[in-house]
Amino acid sequence: MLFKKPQVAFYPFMVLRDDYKCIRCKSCVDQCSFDATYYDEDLDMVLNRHENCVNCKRCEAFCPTDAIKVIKNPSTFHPDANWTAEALRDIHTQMLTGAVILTSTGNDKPIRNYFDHLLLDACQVTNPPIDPLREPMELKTFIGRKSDQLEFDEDGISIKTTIGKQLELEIPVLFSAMSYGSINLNLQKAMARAAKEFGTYWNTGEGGLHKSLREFKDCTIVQVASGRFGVDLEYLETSAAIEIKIGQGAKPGIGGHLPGEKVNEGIAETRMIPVGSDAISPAPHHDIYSIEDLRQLIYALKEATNYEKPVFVKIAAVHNVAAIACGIAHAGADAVVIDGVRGGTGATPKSLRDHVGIPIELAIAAVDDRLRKEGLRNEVSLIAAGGFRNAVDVLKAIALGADAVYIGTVAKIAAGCTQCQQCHTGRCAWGITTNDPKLAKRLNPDIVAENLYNLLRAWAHDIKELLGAMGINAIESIKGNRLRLRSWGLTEQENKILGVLPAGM
Amino acid sequence: MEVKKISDGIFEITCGTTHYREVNRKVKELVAKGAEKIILKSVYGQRYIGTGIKGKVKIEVYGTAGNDLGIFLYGPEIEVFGNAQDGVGNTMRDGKIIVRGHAGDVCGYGMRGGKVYIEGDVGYRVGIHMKGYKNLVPTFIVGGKAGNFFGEYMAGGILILLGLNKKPGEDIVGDYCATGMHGGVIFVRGEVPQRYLGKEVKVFEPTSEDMKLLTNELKGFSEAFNIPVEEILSEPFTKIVPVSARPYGRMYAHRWGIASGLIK
Amino acid sequence: MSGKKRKLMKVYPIEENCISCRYCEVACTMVHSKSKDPVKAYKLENLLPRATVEVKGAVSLSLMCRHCKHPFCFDSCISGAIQVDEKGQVHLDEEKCVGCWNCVLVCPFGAAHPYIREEKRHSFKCDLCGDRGFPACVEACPNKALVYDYER
Amino acid sequence: MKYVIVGNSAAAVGCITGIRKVDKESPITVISYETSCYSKPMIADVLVDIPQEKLIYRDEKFFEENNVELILGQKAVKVNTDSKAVVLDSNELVPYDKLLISTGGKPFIPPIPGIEKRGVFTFTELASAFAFKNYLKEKGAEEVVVIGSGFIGLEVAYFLRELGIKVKVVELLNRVLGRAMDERGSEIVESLMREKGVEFIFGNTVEEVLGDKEVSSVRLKSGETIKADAVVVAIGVRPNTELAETAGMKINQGIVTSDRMETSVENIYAAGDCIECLDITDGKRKPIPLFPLAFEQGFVAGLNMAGKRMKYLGGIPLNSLKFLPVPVLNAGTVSPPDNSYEVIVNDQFDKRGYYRKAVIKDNRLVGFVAIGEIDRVGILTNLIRQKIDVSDFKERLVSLDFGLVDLPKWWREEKLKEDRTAYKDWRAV
Amino acid sequence: MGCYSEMSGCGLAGIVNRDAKPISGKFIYDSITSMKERGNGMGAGYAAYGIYPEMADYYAFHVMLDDIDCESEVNTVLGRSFRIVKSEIIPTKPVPSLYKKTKPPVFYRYFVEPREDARLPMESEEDLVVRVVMTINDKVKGAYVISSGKNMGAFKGVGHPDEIGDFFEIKEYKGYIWLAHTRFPTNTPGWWGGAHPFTLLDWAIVHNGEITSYGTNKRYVEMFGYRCTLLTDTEVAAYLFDLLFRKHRLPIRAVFMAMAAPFWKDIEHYKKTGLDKLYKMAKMIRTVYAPAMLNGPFAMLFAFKDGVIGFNDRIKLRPFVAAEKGNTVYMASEESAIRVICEEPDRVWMPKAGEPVIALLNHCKEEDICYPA
Repeated sequence: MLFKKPQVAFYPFMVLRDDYKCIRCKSCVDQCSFDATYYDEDLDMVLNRHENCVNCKRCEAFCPTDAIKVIKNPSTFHPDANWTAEALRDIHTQMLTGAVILTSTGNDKPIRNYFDHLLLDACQVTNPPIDPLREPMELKTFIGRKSDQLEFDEDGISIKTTIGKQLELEIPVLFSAMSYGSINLNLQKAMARAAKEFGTYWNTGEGGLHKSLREFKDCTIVQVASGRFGVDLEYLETSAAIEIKIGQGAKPGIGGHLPGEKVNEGIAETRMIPVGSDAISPAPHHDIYSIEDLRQLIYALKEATNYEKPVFVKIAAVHNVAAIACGIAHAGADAVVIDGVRGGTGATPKSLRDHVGIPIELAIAAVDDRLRKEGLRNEVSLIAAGGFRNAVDVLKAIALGADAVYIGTVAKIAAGCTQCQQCHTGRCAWGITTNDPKLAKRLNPDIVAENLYNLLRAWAHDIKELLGAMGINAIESIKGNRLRLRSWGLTEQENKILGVLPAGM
Repeated sequence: MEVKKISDGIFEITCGTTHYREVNRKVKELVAKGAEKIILKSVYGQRYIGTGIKGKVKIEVYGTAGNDLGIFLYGPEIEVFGNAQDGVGNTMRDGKIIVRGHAGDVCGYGMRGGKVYIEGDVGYRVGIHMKGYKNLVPTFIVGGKAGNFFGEYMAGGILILLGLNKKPGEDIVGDYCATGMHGGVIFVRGEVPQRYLGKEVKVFEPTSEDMKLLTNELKGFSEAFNIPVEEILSEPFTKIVPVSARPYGRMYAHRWGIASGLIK
Repeated sequence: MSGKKRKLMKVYPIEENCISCRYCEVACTMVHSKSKDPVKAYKLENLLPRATVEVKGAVSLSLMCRHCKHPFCFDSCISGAIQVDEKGQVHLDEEKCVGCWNCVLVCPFGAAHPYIREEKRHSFKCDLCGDRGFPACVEACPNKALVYDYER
Repeated sequence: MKYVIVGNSAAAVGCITGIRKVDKESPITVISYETSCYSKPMIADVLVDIPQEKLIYRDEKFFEENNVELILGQKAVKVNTDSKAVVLDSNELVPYDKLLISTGGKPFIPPIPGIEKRGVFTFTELASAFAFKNYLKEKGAEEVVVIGSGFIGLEVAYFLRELGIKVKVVELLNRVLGRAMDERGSEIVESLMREKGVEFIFGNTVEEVLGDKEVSSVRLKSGETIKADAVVVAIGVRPNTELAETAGMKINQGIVTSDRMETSVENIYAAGDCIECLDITDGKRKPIPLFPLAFEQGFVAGLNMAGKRMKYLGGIPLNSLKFLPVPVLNAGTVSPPDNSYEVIVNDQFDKRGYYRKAVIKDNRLVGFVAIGEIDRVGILTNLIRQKIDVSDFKERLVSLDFGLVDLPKWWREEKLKEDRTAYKDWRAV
Repeated sequence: MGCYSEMSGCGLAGIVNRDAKPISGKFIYDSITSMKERGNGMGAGYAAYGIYPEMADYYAFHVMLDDIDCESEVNTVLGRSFRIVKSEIIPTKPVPSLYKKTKPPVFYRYFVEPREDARLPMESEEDLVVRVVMTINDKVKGAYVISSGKNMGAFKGVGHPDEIGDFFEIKEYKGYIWLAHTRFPTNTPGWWGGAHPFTLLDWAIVHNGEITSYGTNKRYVEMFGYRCTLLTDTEVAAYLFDLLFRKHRLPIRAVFMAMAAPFWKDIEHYKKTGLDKLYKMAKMIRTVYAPAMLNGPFAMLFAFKDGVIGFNDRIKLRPFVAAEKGNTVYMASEESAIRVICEEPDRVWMPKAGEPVIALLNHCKEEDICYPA
């Protein structure tokens, strides 16, 4: 630890190496993007700088002889429930730099996960379960503004009512917004391909749409965020839907900075900024300081695209989310996207990630309730995002009242992510949240597209199995069907917010 | 709403208080039919004029143009005979907007191409987050004065403030000018009080190279409002450029950065 | 070398996908070992990989014998250890090789390697995994950076 | 069509291979005074009892498969261009439609008094190698003088040490491998040889071979006399153009050929050590008696003889010392003749046991030396051959991990993806 | 909800004739209706001054009744403190589109005179009125006081400004000050009382934006006995204004300096430039009235019998335009809303952040309309 700040010695992880099994292939040295592994020619040994290790597990995965294990540093600070290692290290970081601590991925604090406290129903005796393997099971979902009733012409068959453009989903799961820049083109490509193949949608995020992805027009949701990166008429037209991003679950209320060193030629071109320049997304849209301004932008987008694209508005689930969602519905959005406190990100101040926002389960329940109370539920689709881990979470979210679910972290994990929380460094060893050409190519879009497709397929089967057990053969019959949910271990107040009965009732 | 054909390719629409959606639909319809010039008369705040149209067409606006004039503009030329409200040239890509009057807040937000010339004053937050890539460079010229947050977050492009109507003792620009600026260039005719400038920028005297650029950019403005370039250039200019393309590089830190020695 | 039409399959590296993990190298060494164990192959049997992973910044690729249509190594082999079969596959008979290193000296891909350890001196190179039927490197590659395909 | 090849070494085999690429039917006749197709660069290995089969370059099966008639043990003495026939020493006539002369080289024997004495040997034929070995055995030789410290000289000296015989190498220059190797390379090789026990006498030469009928000692130019139970003359080979002369073709230092390996006489081609070959590193035509080049020339000649038009675009002088414990390779120009060359050196020999050096002229690699670590130096050879601009990665040329990744991407793509590995793709400059 | 303010975005308009000449409601109607786009049809309202010239001496109570049956209860409460001079149903015209959204309540107006004996010790007349207003709002179920000033009134409800204007027949009224509001509530219980303007005594206030400091401000005014029952930003702003202007008797410029306080940087600048008094005042105000500072985006119009004051938040996050022609001053969210009723104003300007536009009647002060910072 020579020439280093003493606090650096208290590193969180370390690399164990079975030197007998080490064949000096140096794969780990090459794979480590955090400069934690090196080969010493004189010693003919592979050595580690433990303080640099972030537990991304890349070396572990790529050691051909299984000689490496990354472990938590067994040396601890004095065990203290209050002054935890995290608290201490955060102080070290801030006292050494005078800066805000940056981190990434989703909230890692043990905020109650209500999905884990919800249980699904199944049919017994009084009505039959359905076998999804043989019998029809429909997951088709439409996202978009619908009308409350249909008006017929006198002929009794022609319908006079017109409804807004709808997105047709084969599974109520979409790929969440992750911008080109925060992730690389390869993952976007993979998501676009998987989405196209499966019949769902992916989202560009706020970094624009790279020209190579234009072919995926029909399964692309383009995002318009405060930085307006890559936004022009052509971009808006090359889409199935447009999403205005107001906020994000991992960092409600702040914008984003894509550091200049990450802005390479491809990103610069796509975002329409110079190479090497910071790509700063301001906290607000500077043309939206109030709800009527949002309406102004929604209609600007509709005007620009001749009312042909549904416009989504994405917000972070914050305290007053229900009211805001209603306002968004009033403002003319075709879908409201709410992103819960567990939503992921490529970079955010730690304090925001961990302490701002509310869990998505409560937000879904509150928003769905309020929209129904206001008679707006048909006017607007509700997409939930932030912290979905599996098909069961998806189904529970739909039962609580969501129409569909955005998955981002899941897609990343399917692409190899080990949640080491280093996205913001741009050094992602798995080639996901980096645009370093050496690292980015670790993510092969061919492979990942297939993985993502498999994942969607598995989830679809999973949802079908669960629906079948409940005797439901179409996803719409579980939408907002909170009667098929029961909770355990929740307070009365929580049950009330979620609108579910405790198990046994 | 009343539509009149003036001559081949030229139409006149009297808007009154007709909803913008109808006006804009009519405009698009006429453009699709090959209109080259559309004159909008009696405009009372109709929004989004000129959006959703690709290609060269001229739109003249008489009255008060509504919010988001020329949002996402992609080619057309808009000339306003009167004042414009907020959001002129919002997220504009290509084309030209001339306003013969003043304009409101948040004009030129996220603009990435084309030209905007405002004859009079502009409100707050003008030229926020303008950007530029290679030869896609937006130019926003204000003939009058500007409010606070002028050129905030600017990432590229050229923002020019002339203050031609400035009275002695008046400030040409408001506070927090160019805060967070990390690209592009701002030229101000006259001086900007140091206390109004963000700490992310530095002030320079324009070089001869700059003057060439300025003269070139001012040509269009000078033609539009019939003010000789020499007259505009008769006073010295201040050039405002960002200190770094990474204004917030030291705002954030992380453990790995310290451990790796990346953050000193 | 007869003139039958070549219907050769060989391993193509794809630079864009190569992540320099060296799985190809280790897999190669392993399948060419007696023990079929990577650690023993390296440590006890002293074997070396026939594929070479080259890395330079972001660019990396795995290189092995290209089984050229007209191989330099074949021209230069003084012992007749290098032969081309009717499919076009280039074989190096390690027993016959006398270790003159001419093939090492002329191979434009650097795919013929010298083996100089203890008493053994001979060249060696990719044999497309001979009897194994499918190249181990291709099978091991985790990122589809190696493709076993017909000659183009 | 009847093909006749005189000589039975690399060029001949190359020629057979070339012909058979195009013409699978027509008969081929090979005439050689030797009795087998062995590998010339390996004859010194005879001293250390290399197994007989390892010496064989192409066995009988090869000739059978390729439908080649072998006339062995008979020497072609004349070419009758009018009747298009080769005259053997048995006066037999071998008619040809296309003839390849690949008569190789003959050892250069300096005019030294006593050089004809028994016990003086050269090393270009298997027979003489065996004879030398037998002579050593017969005489129970203890000390041998080797004249010349070229590749053959050093190899013989090295193997003699293996046999426990004291060896003194007499060299006119002041270092070993004077013409082929740079100074540092020579130094390394010399130290390796000395480790083995070989003694060197530099700046000196043998003025007279002493002894009755058989060699007993030699007298050096310096006046010194050293004991020698046998003498090996290894100061190079010269093109063997005896047969060619009878055909009346143009000959300079060696047989003059066109790019297609045609001699000045119609239907007669020549290849191998007997010709003048284009050295692509300096653009000059000169005899380069090297095995790989002979094969290539033979191959091109074969193609052209069978009617496929193909150019030979020249060769690079390249050498490999195979007998030393550490491999020593070099190619092209290794000692820059003037200061228009740039030299990049990576000398880690003392520390890590390797030495690399690259010589660059006009941003093109023209030569290199690699000692110790030699893996993948073929890439460098190829840079010389293809004259690729190396200015962007000069410094990398001498590093051990230099590879294709250092080369321009388009080049890699062309060679790897598009599979441009045919003869013309590589040789075309 | 509970402790959160209800958020809304909006459009606003105001007209003052500084000569106190009556202006037809048609103008304000046209002006606010041209900004329909800024609202979502879930709330609109008007406030007018000088509409009851004959009853100018009496407090005019506009009371919204969910049910006509509540009237007697209101009558009783009012009667306890006032002498009711006149009471009538406010005339309305049926507007079919309104009924699609909600069932309009009944509006009553009472012209009343305070009973001397009803006043509590130390209670001013105004305090009495405020107390009664609070009582009705709080205690009488289904009844809400919409306005309670003299010679003024508020008209508001759930609908677009044209619908509400038509409903109350706004065009038929004549006043020298007009305020109008079109509302974009993010969620609305469909309650007519939630619409703006908000009034108290003869204050009327319309507001566009959201006050992010609502919680702080609310708890602050509650310390002084106000009860925030409507949970709107506008309400708290009105109470603040009442507190600072009426109760604490701060000069107008001080009131606005408290509510849209200058930045410390600017305060330091006053000192540097020798404006010592201003420096001290600004510093003291920020120190003492810190909880009165309104944060977040807003534009507001305050009206009272003597004029209208418009102002903006500290960094001008909401649009606000002013114009004058002759002795008439116009203020609105969009310039077009002014142009619709005044084609060629003498002057149109965009006020600076936090800088109030004070348009007082000519007889009030010999001060310029626009207050220079």
